[in-house]
Amino acid sequence: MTALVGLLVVVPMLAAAVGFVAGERQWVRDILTVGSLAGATAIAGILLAHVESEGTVVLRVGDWDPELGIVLVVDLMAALVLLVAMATILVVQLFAIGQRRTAWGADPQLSGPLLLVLTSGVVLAFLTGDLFTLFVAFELILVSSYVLLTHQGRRGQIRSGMTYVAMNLFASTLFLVGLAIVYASTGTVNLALLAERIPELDDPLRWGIGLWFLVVFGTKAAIFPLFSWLPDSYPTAPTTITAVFAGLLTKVGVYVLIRFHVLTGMDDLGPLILTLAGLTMVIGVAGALAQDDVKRILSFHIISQIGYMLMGLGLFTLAGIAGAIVFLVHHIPVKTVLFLVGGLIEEREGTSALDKIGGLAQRQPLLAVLFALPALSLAGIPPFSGFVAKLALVDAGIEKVVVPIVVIALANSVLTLVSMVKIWTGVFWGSGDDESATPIRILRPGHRLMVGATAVALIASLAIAASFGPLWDLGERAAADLLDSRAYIEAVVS
Amino acid sequence: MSHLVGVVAVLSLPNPRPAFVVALAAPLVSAAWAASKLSGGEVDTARLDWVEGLDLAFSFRVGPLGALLAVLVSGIGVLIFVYGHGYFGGGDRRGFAATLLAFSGSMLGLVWADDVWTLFLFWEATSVTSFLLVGTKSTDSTAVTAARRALLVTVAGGLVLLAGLLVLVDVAGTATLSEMGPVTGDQATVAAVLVLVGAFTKSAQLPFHVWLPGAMAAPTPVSAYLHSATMVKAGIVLIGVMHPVLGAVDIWSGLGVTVGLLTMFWGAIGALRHADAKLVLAWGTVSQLGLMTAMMSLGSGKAIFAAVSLVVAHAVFKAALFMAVGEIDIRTGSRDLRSLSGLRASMPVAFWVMVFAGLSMAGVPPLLGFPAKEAAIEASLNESGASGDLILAGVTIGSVLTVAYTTRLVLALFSDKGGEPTEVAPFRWAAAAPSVLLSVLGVVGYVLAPSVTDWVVPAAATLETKSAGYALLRWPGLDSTAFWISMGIVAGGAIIGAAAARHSSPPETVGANNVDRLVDRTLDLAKWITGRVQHGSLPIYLVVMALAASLAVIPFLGSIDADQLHAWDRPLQAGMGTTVVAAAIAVAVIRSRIGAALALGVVGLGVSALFLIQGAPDLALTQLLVETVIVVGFVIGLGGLTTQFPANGFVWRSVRIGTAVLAGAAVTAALLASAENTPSNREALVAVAVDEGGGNNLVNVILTDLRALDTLGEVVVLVVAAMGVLALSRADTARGGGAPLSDDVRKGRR
Amino acid sequence: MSVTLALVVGGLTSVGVYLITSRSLTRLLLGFALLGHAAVLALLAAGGEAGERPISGDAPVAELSDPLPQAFALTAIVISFGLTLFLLALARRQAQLTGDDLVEDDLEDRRIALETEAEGDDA
Amino acid sequence: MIRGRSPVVRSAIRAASPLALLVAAFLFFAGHNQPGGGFAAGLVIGAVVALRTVAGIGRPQDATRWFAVGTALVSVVALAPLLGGEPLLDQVIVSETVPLLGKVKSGSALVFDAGVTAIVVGLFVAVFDGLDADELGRDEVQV
Repeated sequence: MTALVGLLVVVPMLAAAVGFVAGERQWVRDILTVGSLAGATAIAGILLAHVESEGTVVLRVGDWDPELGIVLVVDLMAALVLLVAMATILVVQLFAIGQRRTAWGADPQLSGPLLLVLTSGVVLAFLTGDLFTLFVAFELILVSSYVLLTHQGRRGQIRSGMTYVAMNLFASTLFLVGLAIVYASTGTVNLALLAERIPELDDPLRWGIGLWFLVVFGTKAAIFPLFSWLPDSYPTAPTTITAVFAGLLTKVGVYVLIRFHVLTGMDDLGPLILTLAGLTMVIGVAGALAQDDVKRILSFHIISQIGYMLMGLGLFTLAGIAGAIVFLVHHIPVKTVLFLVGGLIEEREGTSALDKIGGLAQRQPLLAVLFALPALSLAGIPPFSGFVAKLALVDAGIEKVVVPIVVIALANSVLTLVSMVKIWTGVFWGSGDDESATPIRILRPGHRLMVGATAVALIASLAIAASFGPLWDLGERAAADLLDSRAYIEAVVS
Repeated sequence: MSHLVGVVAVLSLPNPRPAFVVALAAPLVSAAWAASKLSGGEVDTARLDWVEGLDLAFSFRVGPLGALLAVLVSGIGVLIFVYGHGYFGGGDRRGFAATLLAFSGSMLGLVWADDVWTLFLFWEATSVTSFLLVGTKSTDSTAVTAARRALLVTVAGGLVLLAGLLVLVDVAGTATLSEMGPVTGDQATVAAVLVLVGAFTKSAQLPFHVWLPGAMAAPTPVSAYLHSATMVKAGIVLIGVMHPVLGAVDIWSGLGVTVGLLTMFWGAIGALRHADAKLVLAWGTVSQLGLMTAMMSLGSGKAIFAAVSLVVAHAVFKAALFMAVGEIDIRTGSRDLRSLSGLRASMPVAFWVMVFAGLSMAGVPPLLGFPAKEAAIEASLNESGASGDLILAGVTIGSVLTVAYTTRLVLALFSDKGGEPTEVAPFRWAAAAPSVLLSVLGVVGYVLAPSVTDWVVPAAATLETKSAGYALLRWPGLDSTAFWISMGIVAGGAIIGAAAARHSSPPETVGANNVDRLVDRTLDLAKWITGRVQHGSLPIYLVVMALAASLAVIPFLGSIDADQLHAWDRPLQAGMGTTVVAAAIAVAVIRSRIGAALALGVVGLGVSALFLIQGAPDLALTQLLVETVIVVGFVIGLGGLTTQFPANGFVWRSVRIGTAVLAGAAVTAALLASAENTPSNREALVAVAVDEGGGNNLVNVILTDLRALDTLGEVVVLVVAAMGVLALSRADTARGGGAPLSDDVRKGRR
Repeated sequence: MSVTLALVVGGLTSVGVYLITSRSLTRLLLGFALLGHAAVLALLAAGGEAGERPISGDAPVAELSDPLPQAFALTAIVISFGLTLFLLALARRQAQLTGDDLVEDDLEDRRIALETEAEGDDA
Repeated sequence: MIRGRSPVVRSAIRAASPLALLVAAFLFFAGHNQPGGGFAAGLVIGAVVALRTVAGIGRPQDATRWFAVGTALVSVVALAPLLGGEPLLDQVIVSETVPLLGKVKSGSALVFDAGVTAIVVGLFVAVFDGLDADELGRDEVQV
């Protein structure tokens, strides 16, 4: 099992390197990217099955004692999120192959390998049991996304890329200072040891560490008021890149936020986190309502939805954290599908501005379905996964009797729906600027692959809805493991 | 289930023509099945667990009530599909037929649900499918706005309902309806109010009725279906199924009856004023729903019985009325009461349908509406005390107005206005037959009232056992108070209706506008908030971030321990530290790019020196090399730019300086607070480094062995950064062109 | 913990934050370079008191400086080195496109903000 | 600046090259016992390669080649232990005594370090290639 974990981290990097030097031989890159991503998905599946039955897998890199070396830890939460993440990236890569060499696609020579580097960063961030390795993982993710965002060198991309780079670089600096604080006060950066030592620190110091990392991880997760980089940078990037970013990157932030704060017992920060969760929801959805462009609306929705996961964390109860985990799992494919549909719209109509498109429901009924189902899921309409995930969180909120956040969470659903209706009426109903002039592009051979990939992602998200029973059980077990840090510590140290 | 198959079948039809015929099969099957269960039979249940951990399940239970409602939903559904075939005449309607079918399936699910979550699921499903149906004419902005309004009101109500259900499940301890016992108490009251509000939104009760008239923008088959047997009845059904659980809560019947009667009155007034026949019917529906809501929440045995009877009667006559008006619409191109003329001669079938169905709505024998209305009046008579009198008065006035608007509608629609009679398109069987059938059913239902009773009573009894003894009476007898009240209502209503036939003053659609305005306001507010929060200006974002980080440090202040601190490790450190900070300030102050870059180099040198002092020669060496490269890169890379940095305004500069000082202080405080260093195990490290790492330079052993994974990541970061530099330098300049920033945007700059 | 080091870190952070909130990309870059120094020094300070260079055999183990934060710092230096070079390329690209190195505002954000500002004036 | 390609500068660079390479080699091998190591060595070699390229000595190099070699080396070191059933990055050590440098570790850590060096050199090639690719255009270069 540990060999598989090792492969999972290193193989994407190796494949990326080969991809960089493959030059014009695009087929090499395709085989490499799809192959290694498919492999990663398979490994993630095996790991999940294994962890589910046998318990946490721990890899001591280089066979060093955890006090000295780095450990990679696959617990239930990691395995669960890992599988969804890998499958999502795979689907997006297939979409990207279909979209190759269009105005809306990324440069295939770079994007494939970069996506792999991003993948290895994501894997590392999910699995690492070491705070400094987490920093490295973040840097892997960030540097590959910086380049993915800006490599075409368009003006808008440079502008928004600058925002993205600057804010995240600042967060990285804060991360390093945070590491210094943690190391100075505990003498280690190993998460398991931290889970042991941080709770023993004086309250002020502990709170300070908790808040500091809330800022650091919160920037990655795009919570209020640190989200500004997201809606500026996402819409300008090529579709496939945005789809991965939207589906995955902020979730990495949320994931580590949950992991770190729950393991180190920061429950007294709960009220603050709940407040931030409420603000994140409201501001995010307000932003979505204010926008007039499909991709921008969707971008703001990411923020709003992050609020829900934060809400689960802020409750610091078993139900709340389980809710946050399943919400995370549900949200990755849903958001990805929506952005891919946004890409398809842009591809077909030449723009994603609402006032320039119209009547797509008639011309592209399949696209309408591909959009409608995840949109309903996002708005929390049953029987889609979003409904159950939200229900779980609201239920957890009621259980702990935190009325304001429950009210906000419910009201937010309506507003989410309003903005989805805005897209629906703008894009799929009505008529465009001038219907006869709307460019309907000639179907390229890759189009089928793009639609297919989107459909697969949608089916995956529907499958998540259908199998929510087992998923919830897993989520609950994962949350229980997280809340009871002794299990984690024991798995790593002994 | 058959509906799901139906949806798929319709969508996959190769040829659009028979869409409606195929779609019809599904409701036909379910109607037949439900009909077989009408006269008793076993209660059917089905359950499929979904998320056991959250007590979510698909659970159905088809008892007498479920069967009765299913017969209505599916039976009228069949007729609607026949009617739709005639109404549209042709064209590809597969999508429409499928949506209608999905809607009808959702409605069945709703009436059969035995689990609050299943109920909620189908509740929302009807909202969503009806949105699609109302917006069928998707290029018509009125239809789109109306669809949006309907969706928002019903979904917002749905979420209120969701909150109510969550509380209810908490109190009742189960999500299964048939297992819930009566609940009372504060929490139950909260649940009751929330559930009622949810029901009001769906059943178009004041003040949520605003979506319903607008929904008339839908094609008539949709209106006929949504507003007779289905959508709007969902709220009534909800109140019904919740009666055994929440009926004992004090506020339940008071709130329901008050809102119901007010709605009945207000809806009737609306119906009297409109000139569009379809809108008259729509407002009439609002009014009728008010009566049903009042009866259902009144909760006595007789009232529940009356409510169920009204549901049945209303479904039959209202569908017929809509279909007839729709037929007039498609054959004349108008629904305006003021302009249509001579239809009595040219459209006799529609005329008679309207007369019969109208009489049923007015509650005149020998039609099914009569005994149902009688039951309602009797139920009101049964109530005692002042509230009973009020209820009776309300029902009476409402009923008078009902008769009045019905009379007005029929008279005005079919009167000769002088001048040329309206031109009429050819007769279509499929468009007329269903309405004829339904209006005949009104008579048959009256004649067979005892049989109807046999179906209604068990259904009502599942909600309230006391409903068991009642019956629909064809002829209550001359000694019945209710009968005379009824007759008075008819007479009074007829007079008012006849008088009003020539007048119409369409009211402003105030309510509807309010919803739209609310939406617009929300959008404006959202824009405002977004404008404030998302300036689009990077420096502001960074200031916010720095401030957030500074705030995070506040707790640290409490844990600075002077004993852990010392001024400097070595005196040289102080000197070098001062140099570094001074050079850093120089970087900020020097206004030439090259000068600043050189100052940065000095900072780098100083930092290297600090490393050396601290005992970190590897760091010092690396830092030195890196710093050189960066300074050179700086000069080559940006040397071509104008030498001076732009200045900026005083205020913004002050903000920056303030933030900077705060951030610096924060970081210092955080470091000082975390000073209680737990000793790391240097001994163990040294031991393994030499024995297993094979080197004496501990830093290097850590980098290449102990923490080689970090180094691996680090070099990949380098590779990617380099690829980025290459890609950017090779990016085609022509592609990146774009208009310069417009002036107004420039003004927003800081 | 050496107060001097903490103060140097604070000072570098201050100047760094001041610079990164500037509109000039060059200054943004300079700011991040300074912040990088600050972070690395912070890591070093976290290792405790100064000591002999961490080479086994040079001095008794207790007198060596803590090598682990140094390894962290080294990795951090290298990473921020790579990113600084990338930022440099970004700034250069920006200069190519616009002729200056000023950070631009997001047009769509400004549009929405300006719309509401105009409305706010009416109200 | 360097663009000037004056003969003096060129000869200076030519002369300095072998010396710098020697320094790099020392840093590389000394790294395990003394300050230095793969990264520092890479910086020095990289600086030489970059300078030569910019000054017009020798053909411009392809950065991706360096990356390929470097990543391949580090990945092999990382993955090889998996074949033997050992954990990721478990390393093999052989120490030998070499004149001038004293005890030198060889084995997988050395290979790993070599990979790091190659990548750093590649970085230099790429960056100087990139930043030097074209001048900023309109404005005069002002130094």
